[in-house]
Amino acid sequence: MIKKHWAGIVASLVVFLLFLTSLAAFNRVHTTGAFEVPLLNWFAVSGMSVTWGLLFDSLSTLMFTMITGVAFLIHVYSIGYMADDDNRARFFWYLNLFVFFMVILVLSDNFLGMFVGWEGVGLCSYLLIGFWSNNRSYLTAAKKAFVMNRIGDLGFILGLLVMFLTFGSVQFSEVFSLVQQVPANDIALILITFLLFVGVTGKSAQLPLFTWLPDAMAGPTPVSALIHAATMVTAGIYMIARSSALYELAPQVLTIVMWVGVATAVVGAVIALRQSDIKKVLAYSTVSQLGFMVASLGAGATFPALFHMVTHAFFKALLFLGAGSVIHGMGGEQDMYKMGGLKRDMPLTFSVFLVGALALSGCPPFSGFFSKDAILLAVHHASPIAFYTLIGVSILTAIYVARMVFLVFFGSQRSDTHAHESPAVMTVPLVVLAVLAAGAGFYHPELELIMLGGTVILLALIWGLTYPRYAVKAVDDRCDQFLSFDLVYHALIVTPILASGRLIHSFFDRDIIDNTAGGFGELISGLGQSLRSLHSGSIGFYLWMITAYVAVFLIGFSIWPF
Amino acid sequence: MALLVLISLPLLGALGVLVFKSRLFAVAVSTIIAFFTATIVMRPDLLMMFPSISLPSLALTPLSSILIILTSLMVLAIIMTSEDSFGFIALLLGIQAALFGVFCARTGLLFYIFWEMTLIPAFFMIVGWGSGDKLKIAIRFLLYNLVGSFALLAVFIYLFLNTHSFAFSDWMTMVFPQSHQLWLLVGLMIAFGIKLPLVPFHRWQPDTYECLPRSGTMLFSGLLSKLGIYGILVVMVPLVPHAMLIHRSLILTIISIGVIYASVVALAETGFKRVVATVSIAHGSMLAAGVFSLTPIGIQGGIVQIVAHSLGVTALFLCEPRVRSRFYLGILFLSVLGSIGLPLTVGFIGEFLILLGLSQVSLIYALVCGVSIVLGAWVMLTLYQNVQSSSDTPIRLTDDEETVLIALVSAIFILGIFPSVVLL
Amino acid sequence: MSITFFWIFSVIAVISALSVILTRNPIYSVLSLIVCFFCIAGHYLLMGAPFLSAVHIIVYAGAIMVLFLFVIMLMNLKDVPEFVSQWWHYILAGVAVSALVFGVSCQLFQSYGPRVIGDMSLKALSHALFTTYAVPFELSAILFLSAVIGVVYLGKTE
Amino acid sequence: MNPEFHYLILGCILFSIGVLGVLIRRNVIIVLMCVELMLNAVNLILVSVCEPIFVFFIMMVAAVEVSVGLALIARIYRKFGTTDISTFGQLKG
Repeated sequence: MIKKHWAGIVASLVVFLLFLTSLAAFNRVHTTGAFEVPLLNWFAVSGMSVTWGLLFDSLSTLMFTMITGVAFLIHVYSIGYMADDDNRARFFWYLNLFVFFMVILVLSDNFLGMFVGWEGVGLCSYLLIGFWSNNRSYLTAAKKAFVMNRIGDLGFILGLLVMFLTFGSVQFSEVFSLVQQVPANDIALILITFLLFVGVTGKSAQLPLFTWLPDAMAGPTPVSALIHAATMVTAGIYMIARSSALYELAPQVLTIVMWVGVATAVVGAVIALRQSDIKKVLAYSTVSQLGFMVASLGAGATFPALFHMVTHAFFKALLFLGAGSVIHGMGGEQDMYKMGGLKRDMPLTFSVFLVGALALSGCPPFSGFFSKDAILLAVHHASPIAFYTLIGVSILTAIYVARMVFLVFFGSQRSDTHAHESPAVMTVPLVVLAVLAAGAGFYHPELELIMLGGTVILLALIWGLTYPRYAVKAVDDRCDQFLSFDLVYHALIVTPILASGRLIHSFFDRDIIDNTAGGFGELISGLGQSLRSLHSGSIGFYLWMITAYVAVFLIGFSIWPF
Repeated sequence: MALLVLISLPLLGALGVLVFKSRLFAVAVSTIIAFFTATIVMRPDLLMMFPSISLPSLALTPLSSILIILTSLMVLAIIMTSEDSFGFIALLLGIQAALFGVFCARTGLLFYIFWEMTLIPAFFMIVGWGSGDKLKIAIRFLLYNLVGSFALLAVFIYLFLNTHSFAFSDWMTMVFPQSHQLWLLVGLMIAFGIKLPLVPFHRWQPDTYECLPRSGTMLFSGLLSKLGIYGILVVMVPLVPHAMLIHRSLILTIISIGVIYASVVALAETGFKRVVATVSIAHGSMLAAGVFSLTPIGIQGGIVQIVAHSLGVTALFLCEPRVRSRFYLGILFLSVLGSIGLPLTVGFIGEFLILLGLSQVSLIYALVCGVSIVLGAWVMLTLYQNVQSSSDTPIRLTDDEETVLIALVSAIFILGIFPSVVLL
Repeated sequence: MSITFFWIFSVIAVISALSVILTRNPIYSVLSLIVCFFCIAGHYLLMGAPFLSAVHIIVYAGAIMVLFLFVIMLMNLKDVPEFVSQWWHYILAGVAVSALVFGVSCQLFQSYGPRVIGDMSLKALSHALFTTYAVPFELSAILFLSAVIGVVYLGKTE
Repeated sequence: MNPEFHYLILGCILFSIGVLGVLIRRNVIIVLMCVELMLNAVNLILVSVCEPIFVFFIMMVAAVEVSVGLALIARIYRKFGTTDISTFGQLKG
């Protein structure tokens, strides 16, 4: 047992130790305040230097604790989930590496260090999405995720360049103190915040760079839970929250941020309505929920965004792991239309999944209700239109969640596979997460009775109305290509780039450059061919030529006015 | 005097290799050279045992110190992993001597002689050990490079006629008229642009890299292409700073287009070596862009990128398709990461500084060159995945290759975390 | 006195040179060339270079011309057409030679000026040969050696 | 008139005769002799401007040239049976 699972156990223990550290740091921050741990002087050029340290303050320790906590649970879950995979050790290696980079991301005391973690988690995401490397389409999905993230990262790094040029530093402390002297609406500031936000759209799967996230579901389910739901994709939220001092001074950019968030929330929710793959539904749901958080940040409300990020981490990880348990039980099947009636076979999974689903749809008293409520309130202050749009998205959320639950757990069994409940090593983390997803909201028990009542009535209505359609009849309304941004990107960006590559390769390189260079060669060799006839081989003729040449040369020199 | 010894050591080594015909001897010689180089650079005071003949025409600058250490280590790596015959290794050592000469030369005459001295062994390497249509490729290589050399020679003759001296110090103190500076700039651009190579002078490079045996490709990409950027740094920037400054936006525009051009072409290329070669053009152009930004940070970035690209591309070529063991795939992936400039690799420091330098000129250039980073990631990952899912080749990595690869990849990461070694 | 000798030597030299190129019999040509060389040796004497004069006679008249004579007699040159046959060749040759003379004289007469009369004695010559020109002198020895080897190789029957 | 000019003119005349001979004679031995004549014309001028060392070296080179040249001619004669210059048409690549 231990021999078989040594890698998972060691990896989980490491993360658990990290979790304990994070608790200690959390405790210390809340008793004595923020502190820093210097690491190294990274590099110094022309008066600009980057020193790298770890910054523990309430924001970073919150992230630290959440990441390591969720990561620990998912590591434990993975021991069961990956039990039969031959490359378990490599899997846990990548997973640990991911946690390392994520910790670097949230704890760094400067933007460049954050960028290291930012790209590092992207790398681990690549490795884990393409973990089953025998399947070429998984590899393509991994590559897509990495490249699209890199587009965002380019924005991030350009933002860092402007920041370097404006403030001469990327240390949080220096930038945030210098920014106070910058006048509001300063163009550099707008540029910095906007470019950093481009980075966020990549990493946190916002419009227009969100299409990699659904494809990223190619990875093992624990990866989707950890990286593509709970932690990595929230890095963007963390980054905007961290640099809120900058964003506050650039209200135009905040408006953009909010509307991008709202639009993403809408698009994600609409697409999720028509998916057939359980993980794709959850992925688009993640996109949509990230849109909520970004919208909240755009409305200037950092706390609700972070709050929703934490509760989302719990309930979405729970949902993914629950889905993973279902997939595991169904022997790898991901199509919801081939499931059905699983609540009898997998009662424990069903109950925790239901908790997660209710939390996601924002049902009181689960955590999702409180955090979403906080976001809606904050957005209401900023823009009523955005507020009503998000209310609509919440309704859509409830619909697709209900559809998913009904299709998977209710109705009749639609395939021959006999599902079985997962082992304890997988269900215990599920239960822990379910408790967290249910109870995390009480951290912030600001109740508004209208909201509470309204939500309960609305949800009851939705679940009641969708029950016959999906639980009883299981209407097949799948449309996996629904609102496919991928097709558009492929037609407008990928294909033209590849085509121009081939064009340049065959036309510019071969036809123009080679022919120009070759043309010179032809010219010279043609000249040589014509001069060759002078090379008659007759000595007498050569003597004549020598004489004539010397004569011409000498006369030329005599006449030439030197 | 010590530098004279430095330059002649590889030549003696080449003779020895031809006489003894022993691989161990070749490795020993290049190890000795590497130690000697390190001694010269780290502890110049230890060299007092040499007769103190002062040779003003040879000297070490901080930049050339970095480059000769890089050269000696790379040649050691190449010889350790080379499967080619002793004639090849002798030529390799000959090129090493010429490279040392170029990096130490402080006069135009010596610079030019050593510059040309690299071409002859390189030509014979292609002709003797290449594959495919090697004679044609060798001649094309030689013609392209000779055009560059001719431009260089013309510039040097002009400089000699105007200063009556070959010493760099005399050249650099001279101020030339604006119109002449422009011509000097054009000549030097051709000379160094072909070597680097920059688009549109790049067409000799992919074929040559593909044709050469692996060690040759490592040498050409890792070391010989660095001559171009070294020339830009040592000759062009001090000589015609005003003309460069005046025409900076034009040059940067051309180079930026070249960066994108090469990256896009790399997407259309097939075959391991050709893809890496084409990406290498993009990297080289970007490196030049950093230098041509004419900002201290950009130039710094260029220098870091010399080391980064040299290590990265050598590791990549060493990783040409093999039996897909876990070690092979892992090390190939790490080399790919080094090549796409992931943070914590030295390539990241270089690219970041280059972009910073460019953004001091204009953010547009940084943006355009940055796009090539995205495209580069695309190309390199496609390449990696093609290797990952291709059919097996029967050749395994040998122990020596594994050692060298581990050393190269660790250097990439160690320098990425502690880059101050390669920052001047 | 020396002027008289100058004219005598000059006239004989030009006449014998012309007869070198104009006589049909190669033997006569060789003999005329020997006469011409003697005259040139006389000029050297007039210019105060007796050693050169002696060397000239030994090398040219004594060795080279004998070699020519030897080769000519060795070969049976009966039916060799001695002169070019087309008439326009002569015209062309005349034009070329006049152009050459014109060009050379333009160049030489511009740069030619009275020089310091140097020491052309044997002592001065040999001193220069073994100090300043020691290396070319040794190199010419190598040249001779290679010539010897070359000639032996060429003369060897297959 | 400067006495050196006399030698200059004499040298020029002898040189021209040599060139003329090279151009109008067909016997390769005579052509070689005309080359010797040209060399001597140059020697004469050099001595007149007091450069005896060069004369000395030219003589050496001339001796070498003649010996190698005659050896070549002998060889050619053995091969073709003639020394007529217009019959040698194979000196090309």
